[in-house]
Amino acid sequence: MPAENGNSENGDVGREETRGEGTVATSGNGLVDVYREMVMVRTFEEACQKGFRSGKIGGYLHVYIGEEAVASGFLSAFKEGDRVITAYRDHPHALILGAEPKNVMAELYGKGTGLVKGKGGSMHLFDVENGLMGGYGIVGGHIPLGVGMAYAQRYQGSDHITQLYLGDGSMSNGAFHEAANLAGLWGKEGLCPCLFIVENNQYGMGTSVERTTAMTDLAAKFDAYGIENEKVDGMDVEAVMEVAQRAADHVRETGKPYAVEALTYRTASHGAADFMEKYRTKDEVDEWRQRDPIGLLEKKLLENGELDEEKLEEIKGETKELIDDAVKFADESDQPDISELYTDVYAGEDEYLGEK
Amino acid sequence: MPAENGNSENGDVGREETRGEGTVATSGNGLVDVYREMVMVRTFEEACQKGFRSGKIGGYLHVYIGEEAVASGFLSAFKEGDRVITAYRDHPHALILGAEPKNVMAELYGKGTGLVKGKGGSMHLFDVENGLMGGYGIVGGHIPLGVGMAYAQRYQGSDHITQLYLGDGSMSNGAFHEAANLAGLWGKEGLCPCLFIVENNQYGMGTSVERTTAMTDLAAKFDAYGIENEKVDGMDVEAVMEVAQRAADHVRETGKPYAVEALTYRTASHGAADFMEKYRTKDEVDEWRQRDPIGLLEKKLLENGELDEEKLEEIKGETKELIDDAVKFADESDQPDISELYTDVYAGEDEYLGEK
Amino acid sequence: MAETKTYREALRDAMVHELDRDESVVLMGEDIGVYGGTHLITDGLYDEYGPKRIMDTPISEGGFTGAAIGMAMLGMRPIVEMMTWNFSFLASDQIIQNAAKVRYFSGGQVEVPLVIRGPNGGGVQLSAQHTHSLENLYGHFPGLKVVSPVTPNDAKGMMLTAVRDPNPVIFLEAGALYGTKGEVGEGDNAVPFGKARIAREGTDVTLIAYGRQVSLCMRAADALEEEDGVSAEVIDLRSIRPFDEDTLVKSVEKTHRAVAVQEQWKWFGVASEVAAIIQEQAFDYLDAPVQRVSGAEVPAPYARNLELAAFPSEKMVANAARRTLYIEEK
Amino acid sequence: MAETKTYREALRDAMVHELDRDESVVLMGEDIGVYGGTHLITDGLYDEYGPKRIMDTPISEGGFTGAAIGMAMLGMRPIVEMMTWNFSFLASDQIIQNAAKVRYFSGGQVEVPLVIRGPNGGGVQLSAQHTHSLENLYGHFPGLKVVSPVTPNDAKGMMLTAVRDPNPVIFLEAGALYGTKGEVGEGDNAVPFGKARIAREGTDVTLIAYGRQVSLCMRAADALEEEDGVSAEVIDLRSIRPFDEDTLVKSVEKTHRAVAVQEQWKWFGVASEVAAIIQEQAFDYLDAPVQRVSGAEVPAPYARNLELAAFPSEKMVANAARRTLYIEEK
Ligand SMILES: Cc1ncc(C[n+]2csc(CCOP(=O)(O)OP(=O)(O)O)c2C)c(N)n1
Ligand SMILES: Cc1ncc(C[n+]2csc(CCOP(=O)(O)OP(=O)(O)O)c2C)c(N)n1
Ligand SMILES: [Mg+2]
Ligand SMILES: [Mg+2]
Repeated sequence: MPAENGNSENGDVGREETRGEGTVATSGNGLVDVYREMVMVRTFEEACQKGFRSGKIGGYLHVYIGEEAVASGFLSAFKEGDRVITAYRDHPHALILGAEPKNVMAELYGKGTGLVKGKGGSMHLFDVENGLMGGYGIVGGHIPLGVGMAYAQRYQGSDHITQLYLGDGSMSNGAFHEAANLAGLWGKEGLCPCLFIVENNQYGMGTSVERTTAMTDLAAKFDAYGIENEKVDGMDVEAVMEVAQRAADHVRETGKPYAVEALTYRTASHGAADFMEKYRTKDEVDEWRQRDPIGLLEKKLLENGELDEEKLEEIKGETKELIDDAVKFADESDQPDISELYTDVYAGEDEYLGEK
Repeated sequence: MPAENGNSENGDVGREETRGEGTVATSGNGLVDVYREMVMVRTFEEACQKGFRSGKIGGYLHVYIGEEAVASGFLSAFKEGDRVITAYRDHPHALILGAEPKNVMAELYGKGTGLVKGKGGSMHLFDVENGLMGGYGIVGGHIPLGVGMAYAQRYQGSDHITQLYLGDGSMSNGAFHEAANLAGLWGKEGLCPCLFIVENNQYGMGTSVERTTAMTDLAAKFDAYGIENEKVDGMDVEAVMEVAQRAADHVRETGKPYAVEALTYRTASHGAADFMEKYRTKDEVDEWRQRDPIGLLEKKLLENGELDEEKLEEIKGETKELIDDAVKFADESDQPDISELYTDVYAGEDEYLGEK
Repeated sequence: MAETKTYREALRDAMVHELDRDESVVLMGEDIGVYGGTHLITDGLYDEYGPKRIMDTPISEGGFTGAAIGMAMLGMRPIVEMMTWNFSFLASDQIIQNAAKVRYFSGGQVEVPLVIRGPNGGGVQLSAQHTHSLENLYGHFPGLKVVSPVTPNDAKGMMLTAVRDPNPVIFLEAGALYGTKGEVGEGDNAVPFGKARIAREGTDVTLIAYGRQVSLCMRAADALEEEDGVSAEVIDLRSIRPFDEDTLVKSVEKTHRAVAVQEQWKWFGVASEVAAIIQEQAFDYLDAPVQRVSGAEVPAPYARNLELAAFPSEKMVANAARRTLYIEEK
Repeated sequence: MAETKTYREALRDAMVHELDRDESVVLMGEDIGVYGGTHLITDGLYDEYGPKRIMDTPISEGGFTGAAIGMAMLGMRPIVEMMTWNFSFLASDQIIQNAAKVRYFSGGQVEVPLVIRGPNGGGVQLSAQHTHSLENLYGHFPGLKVVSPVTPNDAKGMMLTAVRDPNPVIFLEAGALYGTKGEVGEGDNAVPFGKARIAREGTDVTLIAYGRQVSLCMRAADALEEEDGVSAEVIDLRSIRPFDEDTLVKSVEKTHRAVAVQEQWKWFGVASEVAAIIQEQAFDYLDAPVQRVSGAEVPAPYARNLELAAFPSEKMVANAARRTLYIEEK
């Protein structure tokens, strides 16, 4: 079985222990590096919005603006061989795990140099070599997959874990219920090292959590499956990193699932095409902007002296350059060759079963 | 809209206030009447088992033996205009609500005189006139329907409620999760008078609750939806009647859902065709037989003098006769006319769209 | 009287008409209320009719579709928005096992006056999970009615019919065409189910489609006329179940040749059914095999060039017609 | 070497063969372990292979099918039992949206070596919710393979092939035939997908079916021979996707007549596809329209007499053949 399938034993695919070598933004785990990473994600997302508005990016586009501390914080606990799975708001996960911004951007531009050859677009980033088992477009639909992956990790005798990201809105869906129940059950035997990470940005499209369920404590919903859980302030990346490390260690050690609800906020619109935001007030958004995770971290780093204005400008400059390059690369890349239409439908001898 | 559709205003279909007039077993609500009812159900179920073994009954057959106190207890709180919906273990609900045993038996025998004209069989009893909105064969699949019915009851301005029966096994299913969440949500506005009744007979086919979920407190699972809940000893019909009345009143008054987990036990096999019972010991079954709900009630009635041996024999005799008649009626009835194959596919002008 | 309206407005008009006419009509779905509807079809209705009639639901397609079935069984007439039909697999158990069958297995004791509507088909780079044409899937099941209007007039008229039908109706909208305009009859212009529409008369070959592919066929017909002097008749099926066999057969008796076009995949699709029916009922009239034009046998790709290549094109349709006429393809 | 075995034993043999051969193979499903399997196919395996490989699941078809997809994406080879295919609507989102497509939308980065198996079709009075033939439904989607063996030998041989296939395989068993016997090749008798089986040779008309209807066609062929002196060829499709067009077309080039038989409903079914293919590829050979025989357009009824009338009968098949031969129906 080819290594690219992530099917090699124990998921070992020969990468170095550090994440994302080679991208300027992800070369370490100190707070300044995390800051750099979050700025990189933000800059990337803003470039996406521009690309969408100018018609370079098609389909649906969902950005992570405002929520950066969640993915950044949790992925600080990622170890080689671990797996990550998420929904369609998946750019940060790909980038932080080490995908090159230019390949991610090329994917969004629908180019052959894209992360998945231009076949999936924004919602379907995969980078199996770096641990990303995909972005998925059906709300809740990826949750069972992640639970199964966690089972496989133990079945195959590894001590890897799966980080499974899900939205507040997805928790109304039956797929969440069934999968969480399986995770709890398999966890009893130490066979489900799955870390559930609820990206509670308080809305599923335009529907607030309060209008979605009569019981709004999302962490506590995991009680129904015998899964231990807690909450964290998803705007405070240090807090997220602390719980992430602790939770990941616990899951790795016990083979039992664990859930963390990270309270966060999407300051961008749900999808890039949404212009009206009748469902929330400008005031509410502004209020949350005060707690912007990048702003909070920046303030802290400036205060404690880890950063100064100069260094800050340097980081922003480097990041901008990186993303500008990515955009340029994406723009200049070719569309996939038309023959790609017919590849990857099936694995094995016949990739395509049909007339061309 | 025809009255038979249960679609007439407020569900008033012109029945008298008492349940099940005309069947010997269901003419009142005193404990002796409840006893009579439970004996009738048991006798009916035993006759079904015989009918199945002799090949008169086909398809799947699921009997309620051991669980009689649950349906009997809860349906004692049924009021005219209320609705009842359940899964495939539905004979007692039909009988207690007032369907004639002979029509129920004829349904099981696949006859044109059956409760649903021989079209549905054991799993699909309907008696809309008496409030029974069906038995359903897909585990969990009826739960959303019941929640919707409860909404309709309030939307249409009535104070009726829906009794929604579900099995322990069905709670693993996404349909349960989604529907319970809707019920909790709509209940916030007083728009979902749905009484959830968990018939926890401790197994879904051969899988015990412990092997189904890491969190085995089934009542508490409703916490995740903001639905108040409690448990009751499902073998003690008096206890069930007490909670049933209280819960039904509460639901009726508030328009909010409520859930009761009734702990019970199926002493019969899951389906009539199951002969091996590897999943449980004979000892376990025997132990639960000690707490047979009919036995318990009989003992109490004999002790407190409401019944004596003579009266007891009389009840059993009358019941036997009733069920014998039902079997005879079923046996002697004709199969549905072949033209029935093509009716009831569609409502309205064309009942059937196809070649014959 | 008729007015020029968009497909979107036409749908909305029909729903408003029925909301006003019948108190038992309610709308349900994800983000149809406060948010205004993902496709803006229900925008403003929440303010007008309130939360009891314009019901925002959690993301639980199976749950709320099932609840709508229960409501319908008690005499309400819910119109459920499937935000896109791609999500309907999650509700397929409720639709197929309950809505379609409960009347039958209750021996006729209940009916389910329910509409489930939403955009069907692809074309805007939504890629594999968000691009499906499900007319054959739902069209297979007795107990359901399935329609697929393409003109704004039919969108309105068939929606009126759908809401009044005492059966569950799968209403497949041409999502890519919400913004297109057409003449729409005013007031109560209900369009019956089970009648195909002859979108263009012709004598040499019959092009058969529904939904967005009807426009494709119209363009192909123009090309055939201009480039080959061929007169193509275009039939818009509109109604998938019940299905209008007669209009098809009559047309082929006249033209002797047919091309069936669909966006969906070839195997077990509507075009296969069209071919089967025509060969069965117009066997002696056929001068060439019925040709089928379908989407490529791949999950929908994202990249624009691949997506375009994955769907039927005007050229493919025109060439299929040429094959039936034994003239050279272009 | 061959032994006489039941369909049930043949399936079990294949799974045991693969469990022994490959550690990454696991079985999952409701009550397949401690309970012994509703259809007794997996009886005893729990004791032999233990709970990590023979996994009893809660009643959550979507959840455990999805989990199996995740396992497969990491290199395990799960065989999921769908207790009956009737419950698979609940898993259809996982099957269609994830299993079938994830390889494509990941740009080929993963594969999904997964088998989903269970009984398909009706015939034992299980009524509307428990009687479906879903070969057209799953057969429509690129990314899936779909097979429907009817002989015990094919049941085993195709199961071996299914487990080894790096793609998701929908394995539709002839549930009503679990107890029927036949010769089964010993050891590794893998049967390839995509090849139809000529179940009976003949010269006058081709009867095409799969699953339980193959037996029906065999009996109809006998009747045609005896009563009409007609020699019918019977083709067992076995593989629905990929589909063997060649065998069909060759047979019709010889017989000039064809009948397609299915238990499923007519609209958009396998028989429509068969008719479409034959008229397309053997147009000049056909002496009569391809006839289709399907189930009645009703949800399956419970009563025995109604159920029998709802399914194709030997007589219907023979009469359809007679129609293709322009001889009188009986
Ligand atoms: C099953 C399904 N239903 C509906 C949608 C449309 N949809 C896309 S995103 C979304 C909101 C999801 O909210 P949440 O899970 O909170 O994630 P967020 O977008 O907030 O990150 C909806 C309803 C979908 N993709 N899948
Ligand atoms: C969705 C679905 N999966 C599986 C089945 C097969 N099945 C029928 S009954 C049953 C057990 C249900 O258990 P529970 O809900 O506890 O009800 P009980 O039979 O104990 O009354 C199963 C698995 C089914 N009918 N529907
Ligand atoms: Mg959210
Ligand atoms: Mg149970």
